Amino acid sequence: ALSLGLVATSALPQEAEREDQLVFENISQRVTTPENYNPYLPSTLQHAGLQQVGQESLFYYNYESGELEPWLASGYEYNEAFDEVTITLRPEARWSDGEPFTADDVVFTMQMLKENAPALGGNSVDARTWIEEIEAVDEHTVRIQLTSANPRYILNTFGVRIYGTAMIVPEHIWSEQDPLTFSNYDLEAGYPVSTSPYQLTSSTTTETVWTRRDDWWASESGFKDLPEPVEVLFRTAGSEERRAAMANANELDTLWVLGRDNFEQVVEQNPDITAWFEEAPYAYLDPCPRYMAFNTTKAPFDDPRVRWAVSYAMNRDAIVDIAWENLTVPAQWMTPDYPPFQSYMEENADLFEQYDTLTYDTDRTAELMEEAGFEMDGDYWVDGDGNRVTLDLVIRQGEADQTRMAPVVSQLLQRAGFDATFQLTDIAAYTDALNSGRADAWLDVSCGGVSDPYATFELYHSRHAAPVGEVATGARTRWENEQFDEVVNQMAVTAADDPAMHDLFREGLEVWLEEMPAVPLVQAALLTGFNEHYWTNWPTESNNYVHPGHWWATALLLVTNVEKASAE
Amino acid sequence: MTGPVLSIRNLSVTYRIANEDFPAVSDVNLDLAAGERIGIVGESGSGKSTLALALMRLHKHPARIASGSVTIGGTDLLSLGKEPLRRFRWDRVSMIPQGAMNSLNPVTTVRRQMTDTIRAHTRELSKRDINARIEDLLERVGLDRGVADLYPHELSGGMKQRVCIALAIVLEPQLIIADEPTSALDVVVQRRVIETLKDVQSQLGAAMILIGHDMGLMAQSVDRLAVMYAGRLVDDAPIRDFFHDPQHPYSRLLIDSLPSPDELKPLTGIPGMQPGLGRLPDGCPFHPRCPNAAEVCRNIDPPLELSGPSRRAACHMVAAARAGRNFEEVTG
Amino acid sequence: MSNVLRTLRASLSFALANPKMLAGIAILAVLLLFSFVGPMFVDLRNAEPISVSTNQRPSAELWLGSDSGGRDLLAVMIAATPQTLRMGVLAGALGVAFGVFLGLVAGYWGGWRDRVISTVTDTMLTIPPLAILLVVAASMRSITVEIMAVIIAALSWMFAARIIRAQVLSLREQNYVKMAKLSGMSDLRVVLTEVLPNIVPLAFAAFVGAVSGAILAGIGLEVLGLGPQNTPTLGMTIYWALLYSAFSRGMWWWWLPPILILIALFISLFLITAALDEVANPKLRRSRK
Amino acid sequence: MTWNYVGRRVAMFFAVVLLAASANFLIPRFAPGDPTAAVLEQLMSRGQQVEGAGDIVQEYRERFGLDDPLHIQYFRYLWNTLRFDLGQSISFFPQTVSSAILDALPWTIGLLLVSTFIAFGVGSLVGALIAWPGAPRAVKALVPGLMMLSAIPYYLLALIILYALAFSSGIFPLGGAYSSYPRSFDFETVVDILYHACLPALSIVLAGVGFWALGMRGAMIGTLGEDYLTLAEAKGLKPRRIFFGYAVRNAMLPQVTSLAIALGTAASGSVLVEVAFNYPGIGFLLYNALRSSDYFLVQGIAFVLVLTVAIAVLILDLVYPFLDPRIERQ
Amino acid sequence: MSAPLLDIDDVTVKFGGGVGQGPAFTALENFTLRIPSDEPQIIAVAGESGSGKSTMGGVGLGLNRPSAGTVRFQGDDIWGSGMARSTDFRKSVQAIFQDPFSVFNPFYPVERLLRIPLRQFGIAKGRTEQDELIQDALSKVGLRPEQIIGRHPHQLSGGQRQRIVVARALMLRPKLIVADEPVSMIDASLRATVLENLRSLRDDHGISLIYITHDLATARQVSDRLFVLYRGRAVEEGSANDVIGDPLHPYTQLLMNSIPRPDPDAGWEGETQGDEARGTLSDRSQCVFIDRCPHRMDACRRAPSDSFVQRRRVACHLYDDARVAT
Ligand SMILES: Nc1ncnc2c1ncn2[C@@H]1O[C@H](COP(=O)(O)OP(=O)(O)OP(=O)(O)O)[C@@H](O)[C@H]1O
Ligand SMILES: Nc1ncnc2c1ncn2[C@@H]1O[C@H](COP(=O)(O)OP(=O)(O)OP(=O)(O)O)[C@@H](O)[C@H]1O
Ligand SMILES: [Mg+2]
Ligand SMILES: [Mg+2]
Repeated sequence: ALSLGLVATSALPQEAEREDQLVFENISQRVTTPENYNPYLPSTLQHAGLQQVGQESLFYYNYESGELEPWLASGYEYNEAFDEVTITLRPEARWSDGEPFTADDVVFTMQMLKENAPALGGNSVDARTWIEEIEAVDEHTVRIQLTSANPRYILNTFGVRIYGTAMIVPEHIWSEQDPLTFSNYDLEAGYPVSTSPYQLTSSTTTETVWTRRDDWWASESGFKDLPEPVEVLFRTAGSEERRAAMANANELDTLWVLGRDNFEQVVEQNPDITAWFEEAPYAYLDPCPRYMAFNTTKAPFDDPRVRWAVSYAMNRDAIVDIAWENLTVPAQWMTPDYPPFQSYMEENADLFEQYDTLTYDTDRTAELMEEAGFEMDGDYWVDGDGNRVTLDLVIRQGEADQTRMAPVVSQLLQRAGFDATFQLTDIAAYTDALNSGRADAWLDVSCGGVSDPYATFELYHSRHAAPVGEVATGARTRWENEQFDEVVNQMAVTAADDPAMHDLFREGLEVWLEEMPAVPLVQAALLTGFNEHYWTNWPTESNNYVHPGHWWATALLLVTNVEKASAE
Repeated sequence: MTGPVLSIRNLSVTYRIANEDFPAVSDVNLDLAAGERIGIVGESGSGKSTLALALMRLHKHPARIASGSVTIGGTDLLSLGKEPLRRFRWDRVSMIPQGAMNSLNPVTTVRRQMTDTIRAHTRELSKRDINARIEDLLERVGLDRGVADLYPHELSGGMKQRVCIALAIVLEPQLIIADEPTSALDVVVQRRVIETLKDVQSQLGAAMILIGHDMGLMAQSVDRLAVMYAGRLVDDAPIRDFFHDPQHPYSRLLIDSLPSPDELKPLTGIPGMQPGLGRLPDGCPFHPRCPNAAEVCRNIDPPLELSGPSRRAACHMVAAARAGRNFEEVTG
Repeated sequence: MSNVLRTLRASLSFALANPKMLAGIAILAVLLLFSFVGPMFVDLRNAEPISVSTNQRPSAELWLGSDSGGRDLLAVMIAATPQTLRMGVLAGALGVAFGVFLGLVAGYWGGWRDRVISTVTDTMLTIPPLAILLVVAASMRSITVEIMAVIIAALSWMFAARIIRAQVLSLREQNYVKMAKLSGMSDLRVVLTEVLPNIVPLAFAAFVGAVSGAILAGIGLEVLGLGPQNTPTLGMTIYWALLYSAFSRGMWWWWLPPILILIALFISLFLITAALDEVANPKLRRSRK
Repeated sequence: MTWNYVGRRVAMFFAVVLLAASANFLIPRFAPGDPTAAVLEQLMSRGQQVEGAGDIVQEYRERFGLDDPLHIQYFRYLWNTLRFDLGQSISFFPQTVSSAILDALPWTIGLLLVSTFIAFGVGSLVGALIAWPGAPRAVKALVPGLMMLSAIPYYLLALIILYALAFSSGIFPLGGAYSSYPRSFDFETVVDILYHACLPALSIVLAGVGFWALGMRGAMIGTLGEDYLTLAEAKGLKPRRIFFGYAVRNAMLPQVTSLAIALGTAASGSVLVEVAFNYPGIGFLLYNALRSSDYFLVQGIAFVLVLTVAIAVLILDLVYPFLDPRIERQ
Repeated sequence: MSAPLLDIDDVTVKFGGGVGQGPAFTALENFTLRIPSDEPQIIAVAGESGSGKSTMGGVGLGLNRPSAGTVRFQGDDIWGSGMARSTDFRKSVQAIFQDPFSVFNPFYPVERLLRIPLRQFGIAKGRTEQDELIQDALSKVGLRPEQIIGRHPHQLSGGQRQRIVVARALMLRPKLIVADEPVSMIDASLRATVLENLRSLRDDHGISLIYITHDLATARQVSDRLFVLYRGRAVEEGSANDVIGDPLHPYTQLLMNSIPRPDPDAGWEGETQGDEARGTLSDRSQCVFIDRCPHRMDACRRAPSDSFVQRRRVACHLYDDARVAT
C-alpha cells in the first residue's frame, strides 16, 4: 500500500516552501479515515482539515463578539413565531469545479440529510427533527419551515455552535451518489468539491495536505483576501513529548493541548510559541465544563442528600491543582464562564450561596450522610445493613484531563468515606456503561449552551431519561423532574436575547441545585498554542478576532487571517 | 627399515578436577612400526580413550598432557604450533572414532564431509579429482558410490562405520587410531567392518592402534596386544603369546573370565573393583585384586619392563621370575 | 551417569553455590527488604494521590520526590514493588501449575491426550500473546491484580507444558518408573512420587521464568493503560508518568525508579532462572570453568 | 520430505488459523460496549448535540449485521475471512479493514522482520562465539552485558532509548516513520525512513540480541561435546570451517525452531514499541482499533497477526527439513 | 498337571499406527513362550539390536499390551482379567533392568526400591519388619546394610547397585524374573559375578528367569533354553547348548560364525556373508531373513512356518521337509 500511495502521489506538484506552509497539528493520533471525505458519515474524521479548510459554513459564530458572522450566507431572518427562517446566500459563491453555489445545493443537502436520518449522523437527525419543509425561494434564497418554534436553529445547525456545523455539499456531484457510501475522495477528480479556498492534494494516515486554490470565489469577488498559506498541512504528532519537540523545532504552527509544565518549557526554549493569554493560565476556556454525574436511579445516589454529600467532598482546588496544573478554575455550575453567562450567574449569586457548589467541607458531607441514614464504620460510610457505600467511577481513557482527574476524585471520595474506585475504559465500554445505566457515576464533559443556557438545561430534560437497561441520552443521569421539564420546554421557544430567559433560568436552576443530579467540578481550559515562527496574527486575548480552537470548523477564520512572519 | 612410526615416551595425561590433577594416563611408553597392528584393551575408565585423544592432541580441558613426548613419523607432536598441528592431523595420523553414529556431521552429505577433509589439506585437486577419489574410497570400503550423496542418518551403523574408515584413509596416513570402532554394531556387521579395516590398513601399510575391550575381537584382529590398567600400560605382548601365556596376573584373570560360545565352562570373574581416578592404592594399582599380591606389591609400583622376547609386563612377580629369583626372595 | 548425580540435594547445594543464583537471590532480597522494611519508615498512604505537594524533586523529606498527582514516589515504589511481584508470582504459579498438569498428562499418559494437548499447546504458542491479552484486557470491565494474573496465566501456560512434557517423556522411559509400576504402584502414585520430584527443578525454573514473563506482560498492559488503575504498581506508575509527560518535563525521578526497579527485578529473575536451568540441564554447567 | 509430513504441517496450519479466526470472532463480542455507540460518543464528546442517538446506533448495527444471531454472524465471518474480505472498519468507515491493514503492514513487516532477523543473526553469532573455546576473550566479556539486555523488556528499553537518544540528545527523531509522508520514492525519503526506523529497530534488536545469544550459547555448548566436532578437529579442518560448518550449523537448528515462536512474541512486542515510537504499523493500528472498539478492525488485525505468524511457522517447518535432513524420519 | 507359570501364546506387538503416525511397526510377531510351573528355568532370548527382545520382556512383565494373542499367568489371561495391574501379578513377576543406574530414582535413598514393594504388596507393614527383611535380603547378596541404607544411588558403585536390584528380586520371592540385558553395561570382570547370582536364583530359590541378551557366549553358559529373535520373529528355539553348539537357522549360523573367538589361532570361520539389514521391513508376508540369507530360494517369498528338528523349533524353509516328517 505504501508503494501504491507513492505512485498515486508522485505526479503531485513540488512541495511548497516551509514558510508558505501552515502546519496544523492533527489532534487525533492519526488520520483515521484518510480515504473518506464524506462529512456526514459518523466515522469521518472532520478535523484533519475537512471542516477547517475543506469546507465553508453558512455562518460562523464568533465566541468573542457573540456575533453570527455570515460567510456563504449573507444573512437570515426568522418569522415572529420562530418557526420559519429564511436564509439568503452570497450570489458570488462558487464551487471548486466552477459551478455556482445556489439555494438548490442547500435544499438538496438538507433534504438528503432529512431523508437519510439517522444514518448520516447527528446532522441528519437534526434535519429530521427540525425541518418540516425546505424550499429554494430563488437561486440565492432558502426558506425552511421548522417543525416547531426554534429560535436557535441557525446557530445550532449552520453556525458552528460547538466544533462542527452542517456543511452544504454540491448537488451536481452528490445527486448521483449514494450518500451512505460515497467517500467523496478522488484526488484526480478534484474531490472533495467544495467552495473553500483549499483543495485536498494528499491524504494519508499521518498527514493531509491542502493546497490553495487561487480562484477562490471570495477573493475574486473581493469578499475576502486570498489567504496567505499556499499549503495547509494537518500532521499527527503523537506523544506529548514528541509534540513539544516538534513545536521547539517549529515543525508545527498550531499545537493541541499541552500540560502546563510542558508548555512553559516549550515557551522557554521557543519564544515564538504563544497562547491566548500571555501569562498563566494561558488557555482559552473550553465551552464544556467537567463534571461528575450519577445514575440518579441507583441507590444511594437516588438521594439528593447523598449527591450533595459527594459535592461537599470535592476539593475542587485540588482537582484544579493536580489535574489541571492550576490552569483553570472550579466550576460553579455547568455553563462555561463566557460573557453571555456572566449576568445569569451574577443574578443568582444568592442561590449559589444557599446551594454552595464550590465548598469543600467534609463535615457537611458527614452531616448529610448521617441525615440520609448512613453511619461511619471505620473509614467508610455504611448503610443500615452495614453495606459500604461504594462508588465506581467510569472514566473515559484517552481524554487526558479526565484520566488525570480520576485518581484525584476517587481519592477525595475515599477520604470522605466513600469506597471509591475508578475504571479507565475505552470509549465503547464507557458509552455502554453510561447509556445502559450500568455505571454508578462517571466523569464527563458538559457541552451545552455557549450563548444562552438553553442547551445546558436541555441535557437534563426527562425525555432523555430511561429505565436502567434502556438507552438514556442527554447527560444520562436519568434524572426526572416535571417542574424542570416545564422550564426547558419554555426556554426552547424563547429567543436567546429574550429577557424572559433570565426568569426561566432562575426557576430551573433552583430546582436543579436542590436536586443536584450532577456535580460540577471545574471549568475546562485547553492549553493549546500557536507558533509565530512562520505565521503571525494568531488570535489572542488582545487580538481576539475569533476564539483559538484550531480543530473547530471556525479555524477557516484563522487560516484567512494569519500573516506570513517573513513578510514583516 | 626405518624407525618406528609412532613412539610414545613417558606420556602422562592428567585431568584437572577441583584444582587437583588426576593422572588418567601415567608414564606410557610404546613404539609402533609401520604396518603393525596393536590392540589396547582394559576395563572401562582405564584411560584408553584419553591416550588415543592425546596421540592427536585432541584432548580437551580439563585434560592436559603433563609430561612425555609423542613422535609420529619423526615429527614431535607436542612441539607443533597451531597451524602445523592442523596440517599434521589426518595427514599423518587419522582416527576412527568410538561412536561412528555421532561422528558424522548430521546435516551434510558424506561427499561434503569428505571433500571438506581433502580441501583442508590440499588446494590442488580439482573438484572432479576429489569426487573420483571419494568414490574410489567408498568402493574400497565396500560401499556403493551412491552413498556419497546420502546423509548420515540414511546409513545403517555398519555403513557409517565404513564411511568413517574411508574418511580415515582419505589422506593415506601413517597411523590409524581406531577407538572401539565396532562396539555399537552387532557381531555380524562387526566382523565385516573389521575385515574391511584390516584390508585397507594393510594396503596402505599404515600402523594401526585398535582400542576396545572385546578380547575375541582383539584375538582376531591385531598383531600385538597391550593392556591398560588404571592409566598404566601393564602388559604388552605379541597376540599369540598373550593368549597362550599371559604374564600379568590381570591379563591371566581376564582371559579366564571370558565366556566361550563354543563350550560350557564355569564363569569366573575378577573380584573387586578397578580403583577410581585419584584413588589409586599405594604400590601396584592392581594389588588389591591380585590373587598373588605380595608385600612388595603393596608398596612399590612395578615399572613396565621387558619380560620376554618382544614383550613387556609391569609386575614384580614377572620381573622376579625373569630374574630367576623365586617368589620368596621377592617377598622376603 | 549424569542422571544419577541429579538428586535434589545435589541440585540445591549446587544452586546455592552458583554465583548467578546468589546474585539473583541477593537482588530479589534487597527488593523485598525494601518493600517490607519500607513501610516502617514511610507512610504508605502517601502512595495515594493528593497526599503531598506535587512535582517535587527528590529532597531530604521526599527522597524520590513526588509526582504530578501528589504521590510520594518513595511510598509508591514501596507499595508497588510487592504488588507487581504478587501479580507475577500469582500468574506464574497459575500458569506453571496448569502447564505442569498438562505436561504430565500429555507426557506420561500419552496417546490421544498427548496429541490433543500438544496440538493445542503448539497452536497457542504461535498466537501473538499480547495481541490477545490486549483484546481480553480491553474487554474486562474492572481490572485487578488478580484478574490480570489469571488472564496472563491463561496465555502463558504453554511454555511450562512443553518443557515438562518433553521431560516427562524421557522420564517415563526411565527404568525406575517401570520399577515403580512393578512394585505395584498405581499410575497416579508413580506420577506423583517418581516423576514429579524429578521435574521439580525444571518446573521451578519454568516458574521463575513465568513470573518474569508475567510481569513483562503485565507491564505491557499497564503501560497501555489496561492495568489495575486503583492499585499502585510499577507499570501504572510508568503509565501515569507517560500521561503527565514526565519525560519532557525532566521529571526523571518519576519514571526512572520504576524502570530501574523493574530492570533489577528482571535481572534477578533472569539470574535465578539461568541458575536453575543449569541445575535442571547439566549440559549448561559444563561451560563454567 | 514426506508428504505425510507436509500434510501434517499444513493441516496444523489450517487448525491454527481456524482456531485463531474463531477466537478472534468471539472474544471482542464478549466485550461490553457497542462499537457504533462508540463512534457516536466520539462525536458527542466533541460537542455535537445528537438527537435520537439510539436510532443511529440501531441503523449502524443493522448495517454491520450486528443484529443477526451469533452463529449467522460467525459463519458469515468465516466465509468472508476465507475470501480475505475482512469487512469494513467501523471507526474508519468506509475504509475496509483490509486496506487499513495493508497501509500499516509494510511498516511493521519492514521494522519487525528486519530487526528480528538482525537480532537473530547477530545474537546467534555472538552466542556461538561466546561458547566457542577459540573465540577472543573480548567476546566472553560480553556475557554479563547480554544477560542484562536479555532481561530487559523491549518497551522499557524503548523508553530509555527514546529518552537518551531522542529526547535529551535529539540525535534521533522522537517517533513516527518519516518526517513527512513520502511523496516520492527518492534517496532522501529512503534515508529519512531508515533514520526514523533506527530507534525502534534498535530497541527490538538490543532486547533480542541477548535472548538469541543466550539461546545459541546453550545450543552451542550442547553441540561442543558432540563427537563430530572432535572428528572435525581431528581431520585438521580450519577452525573457521569447524565453527560455521559443523558447530554453528548444528546448534542453529533449535534456534530456528524458536524463531517461529519468537515471531509470535515479536508481533506482540511490536504493539508496545510501535505505540512508544508512534510508528504507523500494525501494532499501533491495533492499539487504536482497541481504543475505538472497532470490532472488525481488531478482528482483522489479530487475524492477520496470527496468519502471519502461522505462515512463518509453516514456512519454517517446511524449510526445516532442508536445514536438518533428519527430520523426515519422524 | 498345573497350568504353566507363564504362557505367552502367539503374541504380536505393534507400535504406532495411530492417526497421522504412519504405518504401524511390528516389534514382535506370533511369539510363543511357555514356562512350566513345576520346573524353574532360565530362558535366554537373544538377537541383534532392535530385534524385539525388550518388547518381549515387556510382554512377560505385563508392561506391553499385545496387539494380538494372549498372555496367561498361571492360567489367567492377564489382560482379559485386568490381572496385569493386580498386585498379585506384580508381586509374582519382577524385573532386573539392563543398566543398574536408571532403576534408581535419583531423588530417593536406594532402599526405597526395596521398601516400596514390601508396603505395596503387603509383605511387611511395620517399619521394623520391613527393615529386617531388607537387611536380610541385602546380606544375601553380600552387601552390608549400613553401606546401603540412607545412601543415594550416586553414592554407590555399579556393582553395588546391581546387587541391590538382585536383592530386591530375592526378597520379593517372585515366581519369574525378567532380566533385560543385566550385564551388557558391566565389565567382563564383574559380569561373571552377576550372572552367577542369577543362576543361583533358579537353583537356590526355584525362580524362573527370562534372560534377555545379545551375548550368545553368556547365554550358553547360564541358560536352559534359548530363543533367537530376528526382526520380531523367533527364528530358532531350543536348548541353549544345542542351538549354540549346532545352529540350524541360517541367521543363527551367521551369528555364530561372526562371533570372534578369544583365541588368535581359531580364526574367523566360514565366509562373511549377507550384508546387514537396512531400514525397516515393510513386507512381513515373506521370510524376514530373506535379504541376507545365503540359502535364499523361491519358497522364501512366503513366511516359513515352524519346523521341529532335533528337539527344537526352526522357522526356515530349509527344514520344510522335517516339518512334514514330524
Ligand atoms: N572430562 C573428564 N573429566 C574428568 N575425568 C575424566 C574426563 N574424561 C575422562 N575422565 C576420567 O579419565 C579416566 C579415563 O577415561 P577414558 O575415557 O580414557 O577411559 P576408557 O578406557 O576409554 O574407558 P571406556 O572403555 O569406557 O571408553 C576415567 O577415570 C574417567 O573417569
Ligand atoms: N514404545 C515404542 N514405540 C515405538 N517403537 C518401539 C517402542 N518400543 C520399541 N520399539 C521398536 O520396536 C523394535 C524392537 O525394540 P526392542 O526394544 O524390543 O528391541 P531390543 O531387541 O530390545 O533391542 P536392543 O538390543 O537395542 O535393546 C525396535 O525397532 C524399536 O524401535
Ligand atoms: Mg573409551
Ligand atoms: Mg532392549
